[in-house]
Amino acid sequence: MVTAITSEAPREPDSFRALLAADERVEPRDEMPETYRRTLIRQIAQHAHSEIIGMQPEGEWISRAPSLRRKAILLAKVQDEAGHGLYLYAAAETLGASREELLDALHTGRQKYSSIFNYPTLSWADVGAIGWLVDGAAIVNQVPLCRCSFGPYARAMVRICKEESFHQRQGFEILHTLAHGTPEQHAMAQDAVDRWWWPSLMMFGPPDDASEHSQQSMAWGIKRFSNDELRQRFVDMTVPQAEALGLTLPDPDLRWNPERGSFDFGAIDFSELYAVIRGDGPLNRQRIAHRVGAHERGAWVREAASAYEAKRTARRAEREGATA
Amino acid sequence: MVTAITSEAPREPDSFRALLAADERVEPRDEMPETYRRTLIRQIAQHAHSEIIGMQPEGEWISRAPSLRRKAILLAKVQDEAGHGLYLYAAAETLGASREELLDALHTGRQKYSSIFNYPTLSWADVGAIGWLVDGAAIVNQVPLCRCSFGPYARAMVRICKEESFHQRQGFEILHTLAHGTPEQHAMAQDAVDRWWWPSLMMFGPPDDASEHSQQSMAWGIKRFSNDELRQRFVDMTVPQAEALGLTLPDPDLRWNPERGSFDFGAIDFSELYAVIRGDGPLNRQRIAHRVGAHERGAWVREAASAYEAKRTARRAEREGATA
Amino acid sequence: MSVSPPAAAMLDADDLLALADDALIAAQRLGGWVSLAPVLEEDVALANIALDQLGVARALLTRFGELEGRGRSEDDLAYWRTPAELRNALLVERPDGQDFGVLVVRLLLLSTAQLHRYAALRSVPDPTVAAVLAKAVAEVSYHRDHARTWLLRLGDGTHESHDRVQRALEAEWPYLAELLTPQTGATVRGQLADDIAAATLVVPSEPDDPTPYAGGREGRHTEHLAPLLATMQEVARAHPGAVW
Amino acid sequence: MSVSPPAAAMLDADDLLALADDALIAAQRLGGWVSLAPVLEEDVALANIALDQLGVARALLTRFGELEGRGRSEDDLAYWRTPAELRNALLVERPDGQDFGVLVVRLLLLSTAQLHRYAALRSVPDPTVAAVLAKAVAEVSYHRDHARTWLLRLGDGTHESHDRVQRALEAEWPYLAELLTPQTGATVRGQLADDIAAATLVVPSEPDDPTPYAGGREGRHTEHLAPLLATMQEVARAHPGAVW
Repeated sequence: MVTAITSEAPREPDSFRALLAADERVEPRDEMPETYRRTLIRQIAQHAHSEIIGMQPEGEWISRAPSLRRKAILLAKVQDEAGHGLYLYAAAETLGASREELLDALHTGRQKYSSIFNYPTLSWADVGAIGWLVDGAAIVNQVPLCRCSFGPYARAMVRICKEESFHQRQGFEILHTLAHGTPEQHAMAQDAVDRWWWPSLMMFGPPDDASEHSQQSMAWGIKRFSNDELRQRFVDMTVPQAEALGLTLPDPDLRWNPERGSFDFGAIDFSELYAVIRGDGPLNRQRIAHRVGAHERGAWVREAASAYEAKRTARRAEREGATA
Repeated sequence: MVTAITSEAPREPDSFRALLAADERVEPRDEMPETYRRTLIRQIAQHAHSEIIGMQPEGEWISRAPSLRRKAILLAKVQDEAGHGLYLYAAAETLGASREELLDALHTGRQKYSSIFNYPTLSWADVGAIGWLVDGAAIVNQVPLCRCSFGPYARAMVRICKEESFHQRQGFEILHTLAHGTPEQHAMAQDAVDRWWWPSLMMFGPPDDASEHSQQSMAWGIKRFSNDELRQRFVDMTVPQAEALGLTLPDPDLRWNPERGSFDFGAIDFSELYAVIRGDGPLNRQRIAHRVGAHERGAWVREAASAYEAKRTARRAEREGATA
Repeated sequence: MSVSPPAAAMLDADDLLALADDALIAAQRLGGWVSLAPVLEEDVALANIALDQLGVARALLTRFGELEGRGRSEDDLAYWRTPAELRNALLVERPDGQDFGVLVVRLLLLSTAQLHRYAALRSVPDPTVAAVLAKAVAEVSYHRDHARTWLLRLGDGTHESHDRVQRALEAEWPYLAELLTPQTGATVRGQLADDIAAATLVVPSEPDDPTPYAGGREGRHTEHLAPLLATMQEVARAHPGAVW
Repeated sequence: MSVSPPAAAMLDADDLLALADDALIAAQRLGGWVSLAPVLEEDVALANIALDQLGVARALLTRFGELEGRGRSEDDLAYWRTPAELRNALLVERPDGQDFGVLVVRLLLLSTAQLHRYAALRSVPDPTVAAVLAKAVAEVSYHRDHARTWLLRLGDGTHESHDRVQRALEAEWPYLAELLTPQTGATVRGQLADDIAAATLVVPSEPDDPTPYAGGREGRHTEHLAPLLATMQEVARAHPGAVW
């Protein structure tokens, strides 16, 4: 793949190069290299899939939220995720990929979603930890995408990032309440953070020296910072928040490095990341089965909607023909 | 139906009349009138259906039984009900009606089950009330059937009655524990008894003057006592038990009548019975849908079992052919 | 949209609780649909409707608690009552078996009944309740439009969808009566009859015996409410006195 | 039936609780099948198996409570622990989607593992535990026969049943490892391989990464355990301190 992209690079249209050079946005009607288009479709689709699969682990807790206020906040959050999915599929559609086709790629495993959703959501505190850590990591990843070279994607990200930072604050608030609640609630919060910390660090992808697609994406203005840069940014942002929560991050090597002006942290067990990414785990199967099940149970509804639309169009045409 | 039976009565075979006159058992190979056979099939099937539909309202509470001991007792009880279903379908099969055909009649609504199972089971105390009152009424109804003229049915009833009286005692014990527990438990027990008392009185069927099939069934030795006689027996048995429980039966007219040596009780609202019997209520639909759903989901399993049996038989025949 | 004219509006504590519990349990069932809708737009719409219902439930439960004067909060009322203490109509507690046709029919019946009930009660003397319901009228009017649009698509869509939604209508229709009052009944039934006809469907006949289709207002519920509440209350009840 | 030879039997409190919780959660799942089996005989058989598993769970929980010395009864342990405090293997907590093929496969894996574990532990010094397990060996041997008979029928039945039970086998197989010990592993896997071959099925390959298929022994469970316990504990927890 890397080779293919490199060998094609010289065939980039001049107009495309000029837009990139001026740091302006590429729009759907602009000329663009086929690999740029395909890379973007893959990335936007994976992002969209992550939003809709990400509804599941939290959605489970809508029914069990321990107060009505929290239930409302969680409902609104999961609704936002569905909305993000919509923006993103729409952005991918401007590149010529239909939502149907992308969903099919998700359902059949040809396209992936973020492997963070293949960890189980075991307690109410997980809803807080997902908001604080997972949405926190997502924001760090996504803020630079608001300046992505492809216009529709960049504009979708602006909207999404605003909502995500809201979600992150709500997650923090859930954990704060638990950490300052009963001893059982505190333990629940600490347990969730213990389980979600390392997976959230892995959300930034493999270390820079092992990252395949990064260079070309940088050149194309799709990616602005390296995986390790973003990961460091997330750690530096999150450690003080953990202190404010009164919770411990499960890394004995975590300490402030005054020379770097950053926190040092322990080595990440990337073998686990690769295992989860391979997507042959039970939760991966469960998430996809849930999605495919809902899609199949809804087939008759989608067929009815199309049939109704077709009838309506036919009737309108008939009426207009009659009055013409 | 009454007319049909009456008009056919004279054609009873002599051997059959002789057995009845001597109060001996009619066995499957004995000659018997077709209407006797059909009446018995209908009654045994309805009884069998009641056992298996009756698994549902209590089965719901196996998962939620509040102690492991109670969970075990309830599991054993519901298992007994499945066993009773088996004995009874087997008794009906001796009359030439296959289980498959009878189940189909249940699933399509051509045959009924006891309408008592169309009342909802709303709390743990209902498990006690069903054991005490519903199984209690069933025993009063069924003890005379142990002397029924048809041998296989009578023998099945002997076994069933023994187990039912065990169930009734367990139901009593559940209510006794609740009635002597916390105020909430006591209230739960009283509420259950309030809801189940009148329906259990209706289990004896319409009053004697409105009962269609009774006369012929009496003559045939299928029925030994009238509906009202059995109902009175149940009331006389149950009122002292209610006192022992410290619970109130919801009938202000209930009082000892020293002249009759029985308890007088209030008028029964049979219009409700008829409404429930008609079986167009939502719980009737739910019970049948549950049953049919399980049956349909199990179709591939039954097909596999038959296919396997057929293959095994074929292989055995082949082996025997080869060695012959 | 035409709604019943405001009349001498009466609302006692029982009515208030009934309205709150209808909305609460409807929100709970709708919340279970998120990530299971037939199209993504519908996940958004159903979450939105659930949020509206939940909002009304919270406001009315809070007000009920204040009027009751026993210091019960919205959460005390939602998480610490037993099934027999809830006052919702049976329609909203029934499981839908993840059948979108059942969902649509039930939402249409509920929102139409709520619309006219809320509209009639906008003029109650209690200013808090009046304000909540005035806002809610606009919301349930949207819910009703949404459900009606789907009823049209399903009723006048394919043969399969027509049959499925007609069956759902037959199953849910008997539960409508419990949501109606003498004041709203005729209007609600009239509007629904129009909607059903427009969707090329048939208004079901009334049940011979309406008894088993009602009882929630007196705390007599179906077997389905206890499991629903057990799920809803699970976390809260595992930590008595905790703040969330 | 050949079982592993008794050896230096070791059983600490954690092991005891793990065995008890496997049986407890298996019984809870099996209990949910009653009235849902494909034939009536199977309703009887499954209830019977559930009763056996429940019996072992009760006896071992009681013994664990005694040894622990904190005064916890079988019911305290069953009804008042949180999901993270349970020690059952993940296999038994997974929902079966009312699929009889899944039920059969899971029962075969569980009962074969239990059979050899129990047999090996009959000689533990604790006479109570030894007696419970000695009786349980006969019971799970019946469970295993029952499951194996069904595996044959389904594997060597129709094309559909063959495919369905093979799929179930693929899905459940990775969870087997958590039920095994160094002492029992080879025997259990050997017997299962024979059963699977006899049923014209194929032994699934091991997962590349076994991590997500285990964790119950350390209290790391799937998302399915909390709802299962919520249902099981609902009534008991609504009445703290009550006697039943």
